[in-house]
Amino acid sequence: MIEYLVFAAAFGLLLLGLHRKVIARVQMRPGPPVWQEILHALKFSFKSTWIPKTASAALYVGVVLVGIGIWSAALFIVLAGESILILFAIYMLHKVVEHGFGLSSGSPYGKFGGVRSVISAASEIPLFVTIAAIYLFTGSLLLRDITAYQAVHGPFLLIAPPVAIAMYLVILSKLPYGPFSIVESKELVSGYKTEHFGVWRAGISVIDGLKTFVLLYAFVAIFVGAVPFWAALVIMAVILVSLSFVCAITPMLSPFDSVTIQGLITGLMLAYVGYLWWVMP
Amino acid sequence: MKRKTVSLGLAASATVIVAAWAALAAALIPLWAAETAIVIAFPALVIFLGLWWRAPGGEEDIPFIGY
Amino acid sequence: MLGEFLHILAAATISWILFVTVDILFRLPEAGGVSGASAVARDIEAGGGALAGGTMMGNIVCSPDASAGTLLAACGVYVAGIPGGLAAALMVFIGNRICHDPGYAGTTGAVLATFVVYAFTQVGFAATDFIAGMVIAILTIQGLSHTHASRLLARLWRIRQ
Amino acid sequence: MPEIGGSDLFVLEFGDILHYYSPYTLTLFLLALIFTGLAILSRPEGQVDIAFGGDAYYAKETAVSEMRFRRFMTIACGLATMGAMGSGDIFNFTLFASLVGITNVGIVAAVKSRHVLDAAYEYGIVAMVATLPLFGGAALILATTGTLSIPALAAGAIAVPPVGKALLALGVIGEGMAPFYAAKAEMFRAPGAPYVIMCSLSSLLIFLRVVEIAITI
Amino acid sequence: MNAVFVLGLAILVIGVLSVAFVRPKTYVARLINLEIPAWGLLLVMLAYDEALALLTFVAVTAISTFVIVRLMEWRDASC
Amino acid sequence: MIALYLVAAIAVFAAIRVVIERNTGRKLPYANVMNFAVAGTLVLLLDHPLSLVAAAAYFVGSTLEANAVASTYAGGVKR
Amino acid sequence: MLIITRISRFVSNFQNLVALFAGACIIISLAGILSLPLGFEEQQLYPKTLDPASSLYPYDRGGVPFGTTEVVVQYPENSPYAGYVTAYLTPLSQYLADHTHYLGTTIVAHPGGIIDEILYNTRGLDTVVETSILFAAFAIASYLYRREAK
Amino acid sequence: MIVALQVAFGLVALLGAVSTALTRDSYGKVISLGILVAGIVPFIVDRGYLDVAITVSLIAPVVTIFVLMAVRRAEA
Amino acid sequence: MIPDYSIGLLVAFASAGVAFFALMRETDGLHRLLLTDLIEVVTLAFIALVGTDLAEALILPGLVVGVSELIALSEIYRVKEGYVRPPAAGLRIEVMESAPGILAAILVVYGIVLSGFSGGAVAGLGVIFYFLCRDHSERFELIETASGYSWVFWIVAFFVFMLLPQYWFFAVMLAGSAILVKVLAKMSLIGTMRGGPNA
Repeated sequence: MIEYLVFAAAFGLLLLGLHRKVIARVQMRPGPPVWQEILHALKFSFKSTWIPKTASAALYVGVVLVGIGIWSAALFIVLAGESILILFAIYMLHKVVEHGFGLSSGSPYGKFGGVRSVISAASEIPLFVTIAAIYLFTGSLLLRDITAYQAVHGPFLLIAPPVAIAMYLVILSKLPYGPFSIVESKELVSGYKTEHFGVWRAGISVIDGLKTFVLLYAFVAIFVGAVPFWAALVIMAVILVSLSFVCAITPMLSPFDSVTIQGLITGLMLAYVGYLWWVMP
Repeated sequence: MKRKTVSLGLAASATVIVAAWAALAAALIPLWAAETAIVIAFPALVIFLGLWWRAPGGEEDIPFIGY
Repeated sequence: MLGEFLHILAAATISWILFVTVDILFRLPEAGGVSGASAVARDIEAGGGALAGGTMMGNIVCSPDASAGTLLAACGVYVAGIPGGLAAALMVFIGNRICHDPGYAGTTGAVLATFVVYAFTQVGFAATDFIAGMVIAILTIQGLSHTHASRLLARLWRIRQ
Repeated sequence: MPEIGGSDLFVLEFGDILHYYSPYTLTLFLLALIFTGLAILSRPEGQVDIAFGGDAYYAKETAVSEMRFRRFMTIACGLATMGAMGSGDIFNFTLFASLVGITNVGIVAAVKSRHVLDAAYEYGIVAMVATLPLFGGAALILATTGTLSIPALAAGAIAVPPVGKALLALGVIGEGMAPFYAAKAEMFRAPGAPYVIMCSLSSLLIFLRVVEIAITI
Repeated sequence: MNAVFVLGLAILVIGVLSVAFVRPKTYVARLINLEIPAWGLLLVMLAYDEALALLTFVAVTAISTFVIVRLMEWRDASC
Repeated sequence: MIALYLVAAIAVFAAIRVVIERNTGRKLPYANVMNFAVAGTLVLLLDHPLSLVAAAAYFVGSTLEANAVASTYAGGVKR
Repeated sequence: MLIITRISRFVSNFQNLVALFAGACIIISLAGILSLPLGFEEQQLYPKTLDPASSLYPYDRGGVPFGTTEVVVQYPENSPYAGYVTAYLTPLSQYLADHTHYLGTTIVAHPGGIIDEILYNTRGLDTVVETSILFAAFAIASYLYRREAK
Repeated sequence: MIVALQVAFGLVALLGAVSTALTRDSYGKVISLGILVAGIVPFIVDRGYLDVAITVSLIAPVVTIFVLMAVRRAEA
Repeated sequence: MIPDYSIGLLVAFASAGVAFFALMRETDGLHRLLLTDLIEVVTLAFIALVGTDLAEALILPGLVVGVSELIALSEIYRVKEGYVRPPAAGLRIEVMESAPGILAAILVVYGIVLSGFSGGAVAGLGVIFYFLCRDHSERFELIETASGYSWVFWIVAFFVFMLLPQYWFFAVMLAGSAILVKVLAKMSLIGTMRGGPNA
């Protein structure tokens, strides 16, 4: 159990390091080493730690714990093949955790990061379109049923490509340096993470690692189906590299433009699901 | 927080995780119970571990408000 | 059919006489009981009517007076005989208090009308005739022509004075 | 009943109204519980503002009476959210959603800032207007199927009109403003993180729950 | 399909239209027009014999009218 | 029966007169006639002691309404 | 890109929020009209039977006081005493019921009618939530009012 | 109720509703509202809900007085 | 029944559409508040169309939700617009001196007989009407406390129903009277929230 968690966190951080490296290479920079993110996590955990004077202490500490807790739970859910609805619920609730990070310290930068994270809630809506479309095909939302369906009918990636694109975009909006990453844009210092330093920041790193791992793994499980574990890891890395390419070549959007584009994508997806619902027996 | 509290917390969370792991291996408790225990204990473990080996804490300060 | 019509017309005449008499005896045309009555009187006068008659009409609008007493007494007699009429009188009394009316025209009218209506029911009239009759009677005062009705009432008021 | 959130763990009975918890709703319930606990435990932060034209800064203080009132509203909101997570009856769910809406307004209405109050008012109008789709949807479902119980609707081969579902979803969106966060973002500028965060959490949670309901029935 | 029901729906529609497109566009006019759909709804409830709901509805409508009037009073006092 | 029809006819007539009259002060007497007619109808429709109470309540209520309208129209009590 | 920017500007102003929501509601209303006619399910919970001759009209649902009454509820096994409240009349309401014919609403509104049965017993949680809403709304109003008054 | 009476009072109620909607003067609106109520009360009585009719006809003037407060303010 | 329901639904949807259209075009705050009140009416029409006893029991919560949100929003609007000066005594007409006592007494007595929500609303209206016309110097907190306790009583009654159903009679009486007091108190408080001596 615990070994899965540690592995997932470490591998997720490694993927994030890869992400930075690929972006740097695309942009003709040398970039940091691939394990830079793991080093970061360790470095922060050695640093001196306290709680800011103005912070709302319980919330300030609590969100870190909650953040690690929900993503650990998400990992177990994916591994056990439980309902993807729970997974997506946790994904949406991550928003609230980000918000808690931003607001609890009293820092103006953190606050703006938190507010932006709230504005970008539109990015989650494509998820529900994904859910609805999958439900139309399988009649179940349990991950093991979805895997079983794919074992019979082939991967969803080929059955319903637009749905896969929707989820791809959702993952994209969660990655740093992407077009929709308005919460972490550099005019806000480090966005909602600004005031969480030391051990707290190490906790955030664990969260990020787990989150990246879980989302990519879920993508593989939902759209590719049952593959050996090593193959899943390879596919995840490939997907991540493709995401990094997108991040590297697109500009960051302004907050409300990002919301609008995500809303439009949702509308398109909704139309697609409506079409599916119409043609399905 | 005092060093002792941190050590205790670290020990407690580690114990919970190990106990859950062992009990699951011995089939004493169902999978979901072990998972719940670990989900609760793991965040505490991460934070306490960091606090346990960290450098001494600094003075309380106001947030960062600009360069 | 025709007989009922005649009954209703007769009842209308009787109620008309009854309530106009009581109202004039209780000095309704003299002054508006509330400011609203005066306002109605003013508007009727502006439309070509007489002030005293307008005042009385305003008072009828603003508070249950003898006409209302007659109507409700007829209703009371219709549903429950003499006790019904007296109950109606009580309700008119309460109505008067609610409407800030200092006088007792309505109550008196109701008590009188109870006995009148009851007496007429003994000689072949139905109480319903009086209900319809009272509505016709009030129609002639308030509903056909304000100008003429108010002048008529003013003339009657002058006789009383 | 399609088990989209996993199989039922346990059922609470209140007469005709059931409360049931599947792994999915239980997860949501626990999160609401955790954040309500955090709101009870923590004191509001002092928001740091920079005074223009210098290096000075000041921290906004939240008055004690205001803090207590908002904490009360937050707890009420948390309880309402927890209720909505488990509710097995559509009308009951809509009532919980309305309670979430009104407490959300309450959490920010105590702030003495014109800007925040403006946003709270706009949001309050939407929350109030959203009772039409909510109750209308519930009534439509009741009329066309003859029952309000979610398990009963999910079990039988009863056709729930899509309009009813759409109304329900739209109503919850209005109460919680999950996708249109513009007004809420304004509300979140208010100080008092533990309380404000509950606005966000509760609306997300009821939205997640209505998705489950709409798929199940 | 009885008369009360039809009448109620007709008055409801008239009322909704009159509130939505109120002339003259003042608060008072809108407030008074607001009563029309309320009475229409009352007739609809009457058609379904929902007497108790009807009774409560009348009382609550009066209270909400009062709430708005009170708000308008404060507004006039301060402007 | 004739009484009922007659009263109802008078109610309609009075209602029309109220609507076409333009002056507020002169509207009220017509409305008064209508109230008389409706109060009479209530009793004639349902022969029961309680309908007397209903008629009285309706009549007193509408008179109070007319009184309030007229007094407000007059500008209230002069002090 | 221009259209996106314009939409963003519209959405970002929270004054437009009500309009946005109202627009969505109009669309759903149109969808509702297009989906007509919708069938009315005859098998309803708590159906009505009207008996104009009863002194409890329109709320006479039969049954004996302190005995059971047939009430169609969703989960009869959860409310073993369903139907007791329906038949029950307090002394005052019993008196009114014996002596008058047209006070059905008043009598049944007095504790112990079918509506009380639904509101308090079988669907009691609705009432709890609903009073909580009133309570919360009132807390907001009175807090704001008293803060101003100070 | 007899059809003729239904028509008559329905007409009164509709007349009241339409004239409330179209009248521009506030006092006229309030009086028209009275016509609307006058048209509706007979329907309630006809169904046999006398207690409801009593309460409704007592509450109606209360509403009117509330409205008149606003009317008075608006014109003053 | 079937055509009835569909026609009613058509009217209700159309009304909703019209009301929302007006709301969409409206920008003024107070007008918006008035339109939300209109939308509440349309909401209730949806529920009323079901026409069973259950529908009737659902109308009552719908009503209370509407009016309570209206109260809260109107207060927020007042504070947001900064209307802080309490209004002077409003309407000065004769009936305001005579009517309230009697009418309020009738309404309150009738409300107590009715009990439950309906009774609370009717009696509350009576009390509001009384406070509106008279000077009032009662204790604000006292009424709030009474309402709070009656709320607790009602919750107790609810749990009696659920846990000890054999005492249902006691619970019915407790619930009916507690709700009465609660709604009455809340509504009458609105009447006192007009500024003035006890503000």
